[in-house]
Amino acid sequence: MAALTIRDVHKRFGTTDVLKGVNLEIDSGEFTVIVGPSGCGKSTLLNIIAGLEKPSGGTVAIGDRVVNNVAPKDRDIAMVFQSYALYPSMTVRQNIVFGMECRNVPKPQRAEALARVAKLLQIEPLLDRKPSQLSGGQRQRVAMGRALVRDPLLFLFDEPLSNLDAKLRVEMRMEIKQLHQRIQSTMVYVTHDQIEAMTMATRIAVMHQGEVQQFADPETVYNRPANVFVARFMGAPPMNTLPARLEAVAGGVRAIVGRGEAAVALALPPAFATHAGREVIMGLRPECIAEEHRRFGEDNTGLALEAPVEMSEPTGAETIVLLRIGGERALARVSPDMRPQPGAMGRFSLDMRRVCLFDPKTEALIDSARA
Amino acid sequence: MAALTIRDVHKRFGTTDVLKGVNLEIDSGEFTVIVGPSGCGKSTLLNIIAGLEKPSGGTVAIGDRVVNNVAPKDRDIAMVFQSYALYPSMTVRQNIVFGMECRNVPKPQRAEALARVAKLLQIEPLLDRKPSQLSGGQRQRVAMGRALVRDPLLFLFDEPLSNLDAKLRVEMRMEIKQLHQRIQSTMVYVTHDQIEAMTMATRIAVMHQGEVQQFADPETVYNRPANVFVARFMGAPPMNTLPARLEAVAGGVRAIVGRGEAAVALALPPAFATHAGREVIMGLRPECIAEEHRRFGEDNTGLALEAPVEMSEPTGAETIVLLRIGGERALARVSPDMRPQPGAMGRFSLDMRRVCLFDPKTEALIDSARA
Amino acid sequence: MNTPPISASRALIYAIAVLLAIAYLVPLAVVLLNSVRSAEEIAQTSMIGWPHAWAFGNYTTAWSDFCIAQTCSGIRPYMLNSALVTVPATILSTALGAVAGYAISLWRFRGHAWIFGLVTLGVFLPEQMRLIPWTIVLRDVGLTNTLAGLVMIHTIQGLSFTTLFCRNYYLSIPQDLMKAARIDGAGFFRIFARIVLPLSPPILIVTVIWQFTHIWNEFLYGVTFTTGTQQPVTAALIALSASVADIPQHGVQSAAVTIAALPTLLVYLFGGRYFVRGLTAGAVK
Amino acid sequence: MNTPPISASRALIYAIAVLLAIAYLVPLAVVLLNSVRSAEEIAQTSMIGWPHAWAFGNYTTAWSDFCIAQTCSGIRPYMLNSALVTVPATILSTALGAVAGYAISLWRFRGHAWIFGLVTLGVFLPEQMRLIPWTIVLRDVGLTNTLAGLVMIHTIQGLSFTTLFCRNYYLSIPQDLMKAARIDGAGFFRIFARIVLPLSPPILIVTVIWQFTHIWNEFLYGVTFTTGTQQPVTAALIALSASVADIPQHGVQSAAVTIAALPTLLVYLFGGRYFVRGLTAGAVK
Repeated sequence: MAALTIRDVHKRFGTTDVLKGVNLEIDSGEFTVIVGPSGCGKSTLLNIIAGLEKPSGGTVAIGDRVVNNVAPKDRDIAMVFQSYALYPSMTVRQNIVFGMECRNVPKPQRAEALARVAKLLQIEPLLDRKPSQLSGGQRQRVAMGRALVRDPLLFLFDEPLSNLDAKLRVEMRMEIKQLHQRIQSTMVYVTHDQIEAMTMATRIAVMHQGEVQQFADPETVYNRPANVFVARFMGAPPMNTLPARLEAVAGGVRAIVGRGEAAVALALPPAFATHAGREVIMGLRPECIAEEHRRFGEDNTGLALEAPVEMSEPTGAETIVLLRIGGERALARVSPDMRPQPGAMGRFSLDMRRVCLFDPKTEALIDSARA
Repeated sequence: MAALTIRDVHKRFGTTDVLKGVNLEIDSGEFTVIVGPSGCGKSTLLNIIAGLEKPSGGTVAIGDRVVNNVAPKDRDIAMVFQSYALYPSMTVRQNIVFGMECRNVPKPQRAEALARVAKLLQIEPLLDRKPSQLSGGQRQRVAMGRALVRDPLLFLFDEPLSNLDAKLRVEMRMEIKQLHQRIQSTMVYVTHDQIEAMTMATRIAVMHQGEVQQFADPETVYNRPANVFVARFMGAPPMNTLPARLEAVAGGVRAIVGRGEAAVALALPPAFATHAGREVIMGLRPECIAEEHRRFGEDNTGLALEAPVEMSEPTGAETIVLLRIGGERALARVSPDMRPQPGAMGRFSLDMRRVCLFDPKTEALIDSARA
Repeated sequence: MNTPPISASRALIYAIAVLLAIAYLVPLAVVLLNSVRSAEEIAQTSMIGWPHAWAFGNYTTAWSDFCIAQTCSGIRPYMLNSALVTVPATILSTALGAVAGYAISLWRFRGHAWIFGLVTLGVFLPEQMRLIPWTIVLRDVGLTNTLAGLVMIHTIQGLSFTTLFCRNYYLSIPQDLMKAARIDGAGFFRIFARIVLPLSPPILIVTVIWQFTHIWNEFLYGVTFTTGTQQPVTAALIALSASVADIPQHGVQSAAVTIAALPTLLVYLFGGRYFVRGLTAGAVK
Repeated sequence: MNTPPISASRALIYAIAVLLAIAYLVPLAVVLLNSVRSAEEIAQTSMIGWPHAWAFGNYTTAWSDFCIAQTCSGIRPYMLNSALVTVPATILSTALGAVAGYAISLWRFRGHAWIFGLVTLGVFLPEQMRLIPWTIVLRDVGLTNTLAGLVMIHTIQGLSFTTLFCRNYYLSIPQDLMKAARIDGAGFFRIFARIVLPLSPPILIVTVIWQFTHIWNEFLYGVTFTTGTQQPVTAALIALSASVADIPQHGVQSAAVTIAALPTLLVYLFGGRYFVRGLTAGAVK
């Protein structure tokens, strides 16, 4: 059953089109992450779902009910805000039960729900503190508690982890994911962090300039990005995108990157033979360019390549290498043992199984080897 | 020659000891990164070097001159601030030459220095703009320009990249590093980001609770961390630290992690044989725990281990796996192809060449295989 | 900053400091000293000087014996009048201003900018322009020459400041809090009572101090709309000045002024810090 | 927020809005309407009413013909006096307050908290308490009954507000800017002139508007320290009230009040927005 249906939603502020016809159908129990750079309209979309803003056009339905004219409190939703939005003068306990108080839930039921949530989130020792006495992570947890104390049709999250430091963010990410696995509620989660999207979502909606670019499961988004924007937005460092020409050769097809003497020919998997002769943008993720002798997966030894190195950056766990393929810049992630010197030639191994091809004009995905 | 000598510097605010006797000797031309969590005293130390705060004890010498009683403007330093601290009402041009104006540098010289810096940083098109008309990255660049326009004995950087978004931070990091390679000035750079420290520094000073924990080159800090704090602070995800007992066996030594039935024995390189019989904390980086059959470096196939998986988090480029070794939690970084299911047993390969041993009481480094 | 500023700068800073000290401390000192000098001593020497004999009797005279316009009960009854006007007017104007500021800043109803524009008009309109309208209003509601009439005037006049203060302060309450409360199902008054009001002490202290000080010190309305025993103390002091015009009684006059100023001075001593702090405070830490 | 608030709340919000509108618009309307009604008309009907015949003559009479205390030149010369007091006092008090606020907020010299405490005293001290000291000062410096004397009084009295405003505003200038400037080698005045002052227009507008309005509308000092042709317009209006006590001339009086209020009304119309905005503005975007 669709838990949330968004049909052709538009939003216009003054002369700016913030949302240009968004369509999403989200199933019950899904964990949908809406991800995109700042200004892509993702928070506006969430506010429209919550009823905190009105769409300029289109409909929003929660369950079977169109809610365009329903007040936020009657939409049967709960929301976690980026700023946490805890009521500063209330204790944690009061924060959590405030919604039930407004809805005149009987006291014994309030206490029961509070106890359940406090146990679930392990915030029992914090119940009598004020928000100002909590750390960032604890506030985040209380904000979750305020949402979880009800049993709504829909949980909305507006970048709930972006005010936490890096290490805490990783922990809370895991916890929210485990929480979803336990309670199996429908969740819509907005973030600008592609790692959060990749690790938490059952489906990811990538937004850009007020439009949904791709709406698919994480593996598809990462390995078969719908267009160059998605390819470069998801993953860090971003996917290398090299202009190339496909050329049929005996027994297969190869991609020519660069022109004249600098040109490099890279053998592609046979499946790409159908595109021979086309100009394309070839996408190759940095982790698909590794040191010589790296084995990708069980049996793949990779395609050998010698290329000039421009810079290498050792991070400890690995070394990021900036190299040139046919004159085009590309990033590689190699073993930390390897420290190629700027100016020298380096020897690399390429995982061509994971190449993506994009149309140079529309920037849309043409084909990717790993279907 | 020592460009900066810090001897036994203390700082006390009220009853709080912020710095508890810091000693650093920095050579001319070095790029020193002072790294540590917030509140470790690193910014206070930088302010003391700049003369913006007075130490409660100890001396600061720039070049051969003790500068404890010298005003900031007479210390021959330039500083880049986290907030950029651009003068909001001045154009970029005026911002850059303001220091020379205050020092009554003749106009032709000002213009010359401005032109040099604008070219170096490629900010010529921005010279007539106000800071409010610049993007974050451009402001950062102008702040650099204001420092670079002089030729001081010492450049000070106070978390200059922490207000930039992730992608820009990576770019600027490379640029600053290249800049240092070109101008070869002495730079002291404060950050809380261990990746910046690893990639930029010639030497890293890791600070914690007002004390320098380790002062060494990046490779040493990463591979031979002085203590458990440094081991876990440098690197993300942090180094796994497992309590273990070393046991002599025929032909070498092994580490026993866990007790009773869950205990796991891991063969260590022969060099550790001298520590047989000791209780230790064994440190093993997440990238040293990979999927079965991974080859570490040229010839090392790693130590095989079967371990229960608690959770796995696919990031696209790799999968982070939470597993248990002898009952202790540990993180592994495995190929993105691998998605071990929670609850199942996974097969891993361990790079035991890079194990570190710490004393369980003092938490100081005892030994590391790779000297 | 901990390091010494450049010495020329430092000299200048202290020059400014001393100037300010003189401007604000000397007048206070003159009045306080004169309040304990006898009329003869002031007449013989000058208005500025250290008391030869401490004439504390000036205070008892001013408080309960002195004659003001045929009534010889000192300024005591007028102090009570001032309190009876100031306290209710302060409370009412603050309470209404808080609600108005809350509605304007956080609810953004249609026309909120216009309403707020009208409210700020009250900050600029000269008191004299309002005398005639108030005369009419007081006559029509039958409150001429009553303390209740003054309470009404000060409450409504004060609304412009209290609304302005509260509105500016409430602007710093994040809209996310309002959104969360709306999703939780709270309405206008519940949000005010449970979320906004508990955040308000810093600004309520500012408005209470401001209103108390201004209403207490105000005298134009007092002089214009009340006579005789209905006057607040500031108006009575003017009548006192008139009474002593023939025989200068600077000592008693200074003592009366000091007594009249005492409530606001106490407010300053105990509340001044909170006033300044509240002016720059944001609602949420 | 874009969605409609709950309807009961909405009704209440508009009730508050209408109350405020009445409180601030009605007095203005009464005065404006009376200023174009003839004395006879007002006497025959009431003080509230639409003019039957537009008596614009009230304005010319009030401006240049009416007799105030034996001088029959209308309020024109007094308007000029007010301008000659208000403009210099506004400029001086703002300039000094800016420097003082800068020193207190950004240089944190030893004792800055004490100095600032003294400055805020000026916000609380009743005007009446300052009358005697100012009498002495004016006599000693020979400025009794001069406009220059009023300028001096208003400049020094105004310093407490201007310093308070500027100090609070400058607090939002980040210390990093000061640090950068000190490393660049700039001193007290260069930092003020080149960095702080260019950031100040929002707060300078606030202080100028505040000072102009308050000095223009002030009358106690005007009545006390000046007489006859040296009086500012607010003091003259009181004399006017006295002149017309026998034959009520409400029309002319209303016209005179309107003219006297015109400068502050214009400031409100053109500057009110900036005033409110500047009050909540931070120095650096």
